[in-house]
Amino acid sequence: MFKRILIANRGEIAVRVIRACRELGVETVAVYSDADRAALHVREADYAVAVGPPPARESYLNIPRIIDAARRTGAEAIHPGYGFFSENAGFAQAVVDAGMVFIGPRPDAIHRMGDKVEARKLMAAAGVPVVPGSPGTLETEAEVRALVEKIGFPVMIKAAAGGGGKGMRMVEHEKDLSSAVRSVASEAQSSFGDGRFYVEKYLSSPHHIEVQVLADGHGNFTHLFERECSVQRRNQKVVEESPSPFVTPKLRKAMGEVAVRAAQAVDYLSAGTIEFLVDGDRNFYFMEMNTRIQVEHPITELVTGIDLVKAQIEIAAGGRVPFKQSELKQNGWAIECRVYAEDPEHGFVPAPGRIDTLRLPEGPGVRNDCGVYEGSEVSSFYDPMISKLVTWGRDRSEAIGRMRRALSEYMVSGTLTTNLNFHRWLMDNPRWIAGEYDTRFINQEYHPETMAAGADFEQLAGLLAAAFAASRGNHRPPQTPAANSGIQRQSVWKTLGRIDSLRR
Amino acid sequence: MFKRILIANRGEIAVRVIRACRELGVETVAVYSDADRAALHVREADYAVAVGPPPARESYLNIPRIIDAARRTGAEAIHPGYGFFSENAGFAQAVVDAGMVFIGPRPDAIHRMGDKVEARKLMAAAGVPVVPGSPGTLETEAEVRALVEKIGFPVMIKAAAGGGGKGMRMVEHEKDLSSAVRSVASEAQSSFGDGRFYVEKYLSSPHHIEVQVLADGHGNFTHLFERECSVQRRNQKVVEESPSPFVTPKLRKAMGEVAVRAAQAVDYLSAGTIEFLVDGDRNFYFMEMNTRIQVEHPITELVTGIDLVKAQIEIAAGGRVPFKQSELKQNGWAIECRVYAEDPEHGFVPAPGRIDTLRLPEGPGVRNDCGVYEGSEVSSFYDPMISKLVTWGRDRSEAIGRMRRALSEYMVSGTLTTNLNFHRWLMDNPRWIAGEYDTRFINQEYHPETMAAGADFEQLAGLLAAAFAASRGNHRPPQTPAANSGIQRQSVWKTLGRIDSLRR
Amino acid sequence: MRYQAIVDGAGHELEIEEIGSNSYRVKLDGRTFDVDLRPTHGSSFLALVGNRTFDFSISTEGDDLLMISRRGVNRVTLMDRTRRRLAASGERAVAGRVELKAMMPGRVVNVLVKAGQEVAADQGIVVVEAMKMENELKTPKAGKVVEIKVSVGQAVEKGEILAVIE
Amino acid sequence: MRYQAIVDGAGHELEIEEIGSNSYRVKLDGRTFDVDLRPTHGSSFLALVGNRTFDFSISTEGDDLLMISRRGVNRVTLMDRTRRRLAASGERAVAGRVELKAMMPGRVVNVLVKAGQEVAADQGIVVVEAMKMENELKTPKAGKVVEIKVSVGQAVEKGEILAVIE
Repeated sequence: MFKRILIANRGEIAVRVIRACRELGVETVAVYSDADRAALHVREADYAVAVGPPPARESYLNIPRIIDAARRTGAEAIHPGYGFFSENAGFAQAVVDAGMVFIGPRPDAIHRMGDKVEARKLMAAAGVPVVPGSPGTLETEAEVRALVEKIGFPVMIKAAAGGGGKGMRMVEHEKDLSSAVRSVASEAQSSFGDGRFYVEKYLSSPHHIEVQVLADGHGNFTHLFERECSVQRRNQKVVEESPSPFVTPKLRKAMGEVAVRAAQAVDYLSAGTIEFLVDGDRNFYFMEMNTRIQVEHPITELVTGIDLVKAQIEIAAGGRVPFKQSELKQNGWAIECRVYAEDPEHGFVPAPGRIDTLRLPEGPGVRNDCGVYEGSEVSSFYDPMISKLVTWGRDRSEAIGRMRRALSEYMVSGTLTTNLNFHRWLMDNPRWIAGEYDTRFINQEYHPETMAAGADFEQLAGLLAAAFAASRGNHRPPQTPAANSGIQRQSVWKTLGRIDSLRR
Repeated sequence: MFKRILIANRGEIAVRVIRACRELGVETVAVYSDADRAALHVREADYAVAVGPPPARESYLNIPRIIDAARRTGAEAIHPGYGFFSENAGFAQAVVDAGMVFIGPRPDAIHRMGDKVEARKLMAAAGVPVVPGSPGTLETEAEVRALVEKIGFPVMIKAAAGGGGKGMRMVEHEKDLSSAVRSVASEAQSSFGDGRFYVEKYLSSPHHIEVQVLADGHGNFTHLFERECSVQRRNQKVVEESPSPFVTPKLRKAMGEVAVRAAQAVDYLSAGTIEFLVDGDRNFYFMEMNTRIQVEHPITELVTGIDLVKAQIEIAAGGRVPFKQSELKQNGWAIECRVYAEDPEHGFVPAPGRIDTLRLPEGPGVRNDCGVYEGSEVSSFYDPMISKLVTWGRDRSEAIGRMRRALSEYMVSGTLTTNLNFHRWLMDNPRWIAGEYDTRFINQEYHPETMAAGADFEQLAGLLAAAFAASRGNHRPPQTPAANSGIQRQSVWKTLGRIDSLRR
Repeated sequence: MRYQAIVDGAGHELEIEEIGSNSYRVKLDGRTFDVDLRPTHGSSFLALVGNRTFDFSISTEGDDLLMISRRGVNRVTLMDRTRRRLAASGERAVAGRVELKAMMPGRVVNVLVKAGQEVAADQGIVVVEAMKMENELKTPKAGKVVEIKVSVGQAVEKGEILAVIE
Repeated sequence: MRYQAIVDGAGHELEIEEIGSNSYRVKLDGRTFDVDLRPTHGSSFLALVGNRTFDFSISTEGDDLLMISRRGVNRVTLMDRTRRRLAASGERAVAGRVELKAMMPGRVVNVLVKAGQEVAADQGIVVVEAMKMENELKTPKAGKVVEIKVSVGQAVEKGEILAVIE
């Protein structure tokens, strides 16, 4: 096993990897931009190295600085997390060239799966079904129009180098085509440094279902069943569950086998995910492979009992997949709600800011992977995730009940806006509760403008009294809540000041 | 199902029951003493009723006030938690007499198991093995001496009405007998209002192992396997695990069957626990039955997937045990560390106080059932528990690794002292790691006076700089940690004050 | 103290009297409630109204208070009489005028129109990048661009006015 | 600023200089370290010494600072020269004298000896009840009871002297 690992990431996934390392007795090195000097992942690590100014391209995406940080701290391996360098074959190669271990697939597999157009071709050749669309990349709006005339609206325009829901636009009407092509090409260039894009048929009522795979260097290729990721806004996942209520045992078996075949086709190593689109008739098509750990990996961990990040590290150190395919079962049900600093009432736009009060859910069946702490900032430089709230239950109904309960305990206040109310709405939505939804779900069902918060007279009286007291500054925290105990809270800082004055 | 339940308890168990209710869609009523007006269980409940001054006997143990609170708020059932009224047949009967449901066993079963001497007789008659000792209660030191001459030292002197590790003393040497008899008789009188006590042979190297049972009103009596509770200080449990590393499959089967037989002997209803002493040769003896939910129930929940508190509520509402015995398996391994405000370096004496900073562990495989929040007070009026930290792993080794990691994330500062360092020591102890321990473990292995914290030069430099800065009051919280982001943290209270001044 | 309270857009007549160190008498639209209020953690309050408990965290947005509870978020504006008059007379004068505001902090990466230009409903006006996503802000209604207040490369704050269309 | 620092009973020569708003130069027993220090949450600090991170929560006990970290608790006393001299001359004068202190807040339920009485090592002196547990406090060494400072029924604070034995 490694003695020390550098984590080339930030936020909750950096903390997640640090936790896995600590459980394995491995020391951790955090890297941080100037905006993250006191971020949670720095607090949790054993070592920390500054790698540059806040913009990611100058810090978290600066290859020489990251490699140098690993060298200076004696790290033997680098875990990329998700995002940033996680699917960058050049970085993976640079790590290997520096004599260190990249915790993830071999650079070649990243490269082949990273070009979405090449990946489509490769998968088709391996007998994996793919979505109808352009055989290769397109370059002009005219080419797109020509293809669309053949396959018809709706279509998805996707960056060839994209992934993770970024650099893509769905177009239903001719009038939106220009703006979508412009956006994707521009986003692809600025985000991935590669302006090429391609076009796929947008399936009528698709489910976004993915299969987790895990492979080692000893010829073991396994899958850990599916995740249902159809609850999406802005083409990005926001709630996931495992198992999928839409997947039948027969479909599960078929998708698992195809996923393993896809992983074998690129001689895959470590954890990865095959994303499929599944239509209303349960036909499934390869969409892309994510050659990294994914945001939503915890639901698979809760249902299978396997720690995927620890498995990644052990496999990178030469170990084996820690189970046989035949031993693995789906036990119970898990749901993940991604808690973001974003505003669901205004198109889910990011709404970062400072966190003044943070109250996190706990108790049975609740896992919360958090990347922030009270008093910290959700920075506009990075992904506005606050935490991933995951619940487990013996069945879907218990998992939903626990999520509803956990959401009721979760409170965030400050200059940011959160999507907690969206999740609360979802957990009470009849179609969600029935498990009858596809990727169109949020667009069809979520109408925040028609929803009133609603408060009865007693609640109103309580909140107006609190608002009144707060606006008069009557109660300045921190104060003792146990006012009746007769013990007055005294600031530790005041005490410390007094001690010091005695000393001088 | 009930519409509304009153929880006649406080602290983490009251919060635990509120969580179960909320997951079931049941409204909750908290009761609180004057010391608990802003306690966590009050914050989490839907309704709250004041029941008296801080001393428990005047509030949480005041039957008319509790019953009246339930009546006034329209509660249909009362959950007693553990401690307080949980094993008080008189209270259970008062609840029934008031036309409400007591969530627990029938008063008769509480009564028969509550008298430890009668319970011993009852179990012996049912063919359950019991520890050698006095056939009935004793009253004088002379009687004790006469019995000890027959069965020999060491002996346990126990309050007949005791339980939960309270009201008992182990005596190894003749010289300690007087003081022990005096303490037990006095404690029994003051804590349980019943000064009777009895004497049992203290087994040479006993394990304290208990079996969880669950029974409904439809004739289903089941068990949920064992918990190993041998890590004890002051005769009270502090760390538990399930499964027990000491229990063989054969012993597990035998103890499970005997536990079910014991529950059937008192026509048991709801969740309960049969506590056994197991000697080095794996002979097991009935010690007592706890006719309530226990502190350490979460480890059984994590290993079996069953929510015991929800099962209690469902059974009280007429439901059934939510599984068949044959369906139930032990899946993985769970460990619980009880985090107390106590001082392990000074005989584990309670060390309550105010919590200034509270940083709780999160992430994979971690469950923390907490009864306090930052800024709140661990009151000297009640049990000094802060939380129950529980980890799950695929095997014992993973569960220990996660506990070690979770403990490293857990920080509490303030005027209290915690036993977190004791738990950290335990998770690194070779005998614990090997699973080779019995109830003598802490006395034999834990020598805090010989343990130095140890700090290298860099750590010393860091902590002295922090101490220096703190003592000069250079950094007054709250401040923004993201000082480089250019955004100055401004107190919300200051802002609120300014808004108000504009208004007036 | 008498107030006009606006909660989630609905107006309420409010009278509040402090009757003890943690107690308030609240007269709300003619009904009276006694509220026991305790600060707990951070900017949070626990309110007891009769036997009901309400746990609020409070934050501010402009002159509004956001009351965050397990039941959701309520937006509260408290106004005394002077203030209420001001609000009543000052608003709605800008009907027919559209202020395009930044929904999030970010950077302007493109300005698609010029001042003086006629635009159609749904036409893209400004592109703002935040969190690596580019967001094309469109005008909800047709009209004439009165003013473009930002330029390419400029950082913008949440709520900042980017363009005005009439 | 020069200090004598006592960390967990061991003395260290300490010189600290503030070299920036979050930076300190620490000279510790002749070795020099640059420490970058940030307040985080509550009474916590994140310290970076070279590339190593240390996360401390701080509380006080009397004149001592308790530095709580993931590695455990360290007790720190900082003293300037005057104070050090005072401490050096004032202590150890009470050797041979035992002050029996309350380990926790509680209530005295029994006093087992009288002032003037000779007591054996390990003999019970006072019984204190806290959290429903009765704790018999014993004298670690034989001697004579000089003073009993409490009486039955009295509430005692943590650290309060209950009896003195010489």
